[in-house]
Amino acid sequence: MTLAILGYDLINLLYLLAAVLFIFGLKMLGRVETAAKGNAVSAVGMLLATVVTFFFIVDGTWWSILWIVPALALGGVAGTVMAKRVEMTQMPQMVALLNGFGGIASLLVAAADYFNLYGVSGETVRAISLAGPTYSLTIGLAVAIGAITFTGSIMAFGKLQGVKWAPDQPIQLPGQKWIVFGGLGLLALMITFLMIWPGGWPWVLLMTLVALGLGVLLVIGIGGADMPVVVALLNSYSGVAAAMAGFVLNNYALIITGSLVGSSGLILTNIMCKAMNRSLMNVLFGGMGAAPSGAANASATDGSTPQGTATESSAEDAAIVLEAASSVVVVPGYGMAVAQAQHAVKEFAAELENKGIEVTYAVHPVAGRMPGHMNVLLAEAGVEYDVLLDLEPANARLETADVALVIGANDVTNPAARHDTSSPLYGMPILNVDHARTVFVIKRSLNPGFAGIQNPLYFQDNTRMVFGDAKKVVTDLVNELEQI
Amino acid sequence: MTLAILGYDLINLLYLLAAVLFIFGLKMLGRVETAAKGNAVSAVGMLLATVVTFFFIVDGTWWSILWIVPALALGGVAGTVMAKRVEMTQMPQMVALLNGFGGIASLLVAAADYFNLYGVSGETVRAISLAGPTYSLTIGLAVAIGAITFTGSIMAFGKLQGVKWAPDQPIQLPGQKWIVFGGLGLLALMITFLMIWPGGWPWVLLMTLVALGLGVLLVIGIGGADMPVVVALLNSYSGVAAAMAGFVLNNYALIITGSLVGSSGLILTNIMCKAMNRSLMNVLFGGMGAAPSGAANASATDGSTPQGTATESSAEDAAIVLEAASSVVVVPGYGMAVAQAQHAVKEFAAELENKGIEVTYAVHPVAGRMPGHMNVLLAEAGVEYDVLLDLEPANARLETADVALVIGANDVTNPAARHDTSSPLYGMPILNVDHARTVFVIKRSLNPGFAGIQNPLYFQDNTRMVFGDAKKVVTDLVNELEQI
Amino acid sequence: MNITPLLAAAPSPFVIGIVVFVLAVFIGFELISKVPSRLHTPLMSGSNAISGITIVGALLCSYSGSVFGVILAFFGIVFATTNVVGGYLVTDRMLKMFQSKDNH
Amino acid sequence: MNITPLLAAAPSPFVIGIVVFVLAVFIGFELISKVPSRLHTPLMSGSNAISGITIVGALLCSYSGSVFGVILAFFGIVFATTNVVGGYLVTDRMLKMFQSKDNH
Ligand SMILES: NC(=O)c1ccc[n+]([C@@H]2O[C@H](COP(=O)([O-])OP(=O)(O)OC[C@H]3O[C@@H](n4cnc5c(N)ncnc54)[C@H](OP(=O)(O)O)[C@@H]3O)[C@@H](O)[C@H]2O)c1
Ligand SMILES: NC(=O)c1ccc[n+]([C@@H]2O[C@H](COP(=O)([O-])OP(=O)(O)OC[C@H]3O[C@@H](n4cnc5c(N)ncnc54)[C@H](OP(=O)(O)O)[C@@H]3O)[C@@H](O)[C@H]2O)c1
Repeated sequence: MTLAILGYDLINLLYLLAAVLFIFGLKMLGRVETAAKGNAVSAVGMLLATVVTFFFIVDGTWWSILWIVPALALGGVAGTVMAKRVEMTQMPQMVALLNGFGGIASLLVAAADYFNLYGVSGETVRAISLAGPTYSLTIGLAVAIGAITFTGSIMAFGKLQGVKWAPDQPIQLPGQKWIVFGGLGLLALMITFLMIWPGGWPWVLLMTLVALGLGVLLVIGIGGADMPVVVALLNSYSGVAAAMAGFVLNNYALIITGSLVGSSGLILTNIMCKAMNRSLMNVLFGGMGAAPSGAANASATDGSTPQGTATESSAEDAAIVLEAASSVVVVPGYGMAVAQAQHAVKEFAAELENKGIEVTYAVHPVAGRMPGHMNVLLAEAGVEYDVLLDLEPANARLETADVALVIGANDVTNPAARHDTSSPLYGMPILNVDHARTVFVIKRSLNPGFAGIQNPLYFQDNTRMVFGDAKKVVTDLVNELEQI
Repeated sequence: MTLAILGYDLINLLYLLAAVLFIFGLKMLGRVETAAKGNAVSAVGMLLATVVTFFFIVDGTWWSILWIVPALALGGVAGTVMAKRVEMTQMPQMVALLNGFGGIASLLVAAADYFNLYGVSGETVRAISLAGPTYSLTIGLAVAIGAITFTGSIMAFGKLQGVKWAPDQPIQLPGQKWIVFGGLGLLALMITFLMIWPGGWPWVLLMTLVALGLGVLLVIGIGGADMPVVVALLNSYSGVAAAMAGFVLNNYALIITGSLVGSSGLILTNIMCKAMNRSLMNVLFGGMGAAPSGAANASATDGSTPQGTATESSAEDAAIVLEAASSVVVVPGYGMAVAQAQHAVKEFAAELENKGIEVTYAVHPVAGRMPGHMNVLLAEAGVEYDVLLDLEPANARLETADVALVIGANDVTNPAARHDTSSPLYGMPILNVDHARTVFVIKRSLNPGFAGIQNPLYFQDNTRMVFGDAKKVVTDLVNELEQI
Repeated sequence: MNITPLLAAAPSPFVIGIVVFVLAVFIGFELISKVPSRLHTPLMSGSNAISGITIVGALLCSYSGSVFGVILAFFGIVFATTNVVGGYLVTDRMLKMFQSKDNH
Repeated sequence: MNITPLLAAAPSPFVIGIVVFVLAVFIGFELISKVPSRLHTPLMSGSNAISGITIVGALLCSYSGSVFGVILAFFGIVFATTNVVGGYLVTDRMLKMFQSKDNH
């Protein structure tokens, strides 16, 4: 007895150590210099928690390795293969998928504990009743949140990946809001039933089904481009689901770590929303309501019809102006990612640098379709970290730049965000490319970007449009520069 | 039984609520705009925790109000009287005294629980043994830390108050370091004894005595001017003592709150050390070791002999120069506090403002002898909050100021801190008064300040010394200005 | 097929205490950062008042047990209450000084 | 003169769980602030890996009880392990991209 208690004590102290490693890991992940190390620190914590638990289990029931080890191996191989195979540009959907797995795992843990308890004794109901109503409550919450996280993440994965069962456009059923609230109410009701009749296992299955459906419904109504924020939020949910599973098992490792992820994920969601100038509520309630949801309603929006005339130019002319400049700021956007133009851009910059021209990159926090999208792509192409400028230094640089070269960016350069209170972008901090001496914009047409509104930048006197696919135009520029 | 458990559950949830209020309160205390509210929030938390406990106790044993209520009343009256009577300039010693009370309270709690347990049963030793060695461990820690906090704080109080049994100078016994380490070792030994023989109550009393002595010894070796940092550190200790008492009683309110204070107090100590350019270690080990400990060894220090000649001036001449200025920066220091010149300074500033001259105050973080010393004094005299400049804005202002008027400040204006690597002040951020067009310094002599080193500022071409008591000189200035 | 050991797998109160202690220590560390120097003294005094939480412990020890224990607890209540009441009032007085003049 | 009620005054495991939960929530809130945008995706992915802690729960459910329960736990382990392993590796890959070129 004494020894057993010491055993639990020791295990829990090691769990606490793991939690402390997670705390340090998360903190270090928030700073560029320490991020990679932070990830390693948190991985060590996870290894510790897993190994401790494994030996605890196997020590008691050695035969359980017969199925535990294969399960671990299966998951380990699957995880490794997925992580190695995925392309850099598919990171967001990968995170979404893995997050979904975390959600369903918490669901399974809660259900497994319930049915284990159920299966143990002839006097089933009494056994579960003994655990008290809080047991049923946390079973219900873990199952519901886990299931919502699972299908929600899978939908987000689908939309980011562009598969056909998950259309990019938001799909709103008639009265969707009420269906969602109805579903949540139903879940609450079923959890209450379970608390009153803890032996009613069919409720657990039914609850799972309803929550799975709700997860789909919550995310299907949101546009594909909002998915990064949705994934961040679902990540927070998966933490809460793990914490609830921790309540079910009375396990502090799960409770502490789950709530850490739950709250820090919420903060991260908030930070990401702010960078996109949207409110957390807007996202929390599943994107239902006000804001225009992405490109779908682009043509319907007022601002989408061109105002004034844009001046067209060619790669040849652009090359001449660029060659004469002494400081060039490249402003990449979603179009560069679509065209996979990052390598061409790197070549282009090298060409200019050979000629003694200073090239920097102005990276807007929400350029592209995921946070850090441009950083990842440019890093992949081998662009040095120190020429990537964040919003503020980039704007300082743009004030004195000779040429701003906008490559497939649109919303993040829209000057209407600064002064036009009627613009949906109003208030979002933007890159002031219009302050550069000359602006070249590479895109295929005058069509709007993600927000679905026209960009007055294109009709300014000092702006020249170079129409075409980003990769093609930049390659042309490189050729022209070589010839000069 | 069920009801009783619900009772403990409810109480613990209310304790948790109190802890949350403390967390918010502490956070709000760190910002000027919210500080007063934060103090109120945390007071509400304390009221909640106390009232809940009171009713829990009285509900079980109503007759205990016969001594509980008088005790509460006594403490309440004493606290109120002390808080109302104390003068603003005596705040630091007041905090030290109260902190000592907190320390002895935790000591008494641990001892009371021990002797309660002891007194309950005939089979004393068995009763205490049952509680396990961790019980004895935490009893020992609570008693030791509580006692050190108590006498340490009382010594700090004495030094700050200037009473004769606590001399301002650091008193170092021969081999003091070893006595201290020996004392700590002795304490550890006695705690171990108690863990092995939990019934050995004499150890508890002996331990108390040794720890009380150690508290005196730790603080007596530190100079009076270092006391604010010592009090901050002892405050952190008193939190840890409360947490240890929490372990003794298995009470989460005490554990959470105590460790909150313990760790946040340590951070605050660290911040204060940084502002004074000293290392935490230097303070943690009781000020033993390297740094010169205050004014005591002033005359012994190399730099204390004047270099070059200082130019003397009079209040009359100073008034003429001041009258011709358009921007004057007042730099208050410890001398202003000693002379109680803050009201005269306020009058002086009003006089200048009447003449259309802009007056601001440059407040160094460690000017005076406690953090915020100058702010408290000037606020008392009615100086508006927005003309008090922190280090950085003050230095920006000094660059363009016509006159810098240094009133009883010394170390915080020493330009040697910027470039003389051999100076004990080297590296401390200072107020660059020497960058002002003209500098007037009001002090009684060329004697050094707290750090015991000479100030090259006084021998600069643009510096004029006005010798005399700060209050008298400033009053003279007011009179001169009225006559102009 | 015995589930009880797992359900009963609660650590001892002491270890739970350590878990709670460590978590609260982290909160304390994160809470305070970049406090302007003029708030150092009020912050110190305010958190000193909070450390008076030991008043709860003193109350809990005061109602039964040995006579000597209750006497100790009596003085514990007196000192802790002085700390709490004095601490909050003094902090409040200090902070009032920093407020705009209309409040005077 | 009965001391037992006080010594036994431990709250239920559920309430202890709530205490621990609330404290950890505060740590999570304080931990993340002002993350540069280029770290948003790695941070999301890294904390997603941490939420795979549910692997511990899956292991604890997997060794006894009902057959159905153990089957559920089996899949729980598979999914949680995929989350953990995939999550840490993906995060590491992303972060490697930001490092200076000598590491390539
Ligand atoms: N980063 C995030 O986390 C995130 C997440 C969700 C939403 N968003 C939103 O996404 C937007 C990002 O702004 P952004 O400026 O990067 O992109 P954007 O405003 O969406 O504009 C991208 C532009 O690229 C052009 N383009 C598309 N394919 C191209 C190709 N192959 N070659 C050249 N050009 C091409 C498009 O114009 P043409 O059709 O004329 O070529 C389009 O106007 C913001 O509104 C942001 O709020 C960002
Ligand atoms: N603020 C804190 O929390 C704190 C805590 C501990 C230590 N310290 C240390 O204290 C020092 C504070 O710097 P400080 O510049 O404010 O003070 P200081 O360097 O100690 O200098 C004070 C000066 O005031 C003069 N003085 C004394 N009584 C006077 C009177 N009645 N009238 C006019 N002048 C008088 C003294 O010169 P005469 O004798 O020539 O008049 C002395 O040189 C720093 O070294 C700091 O590290 C501060």
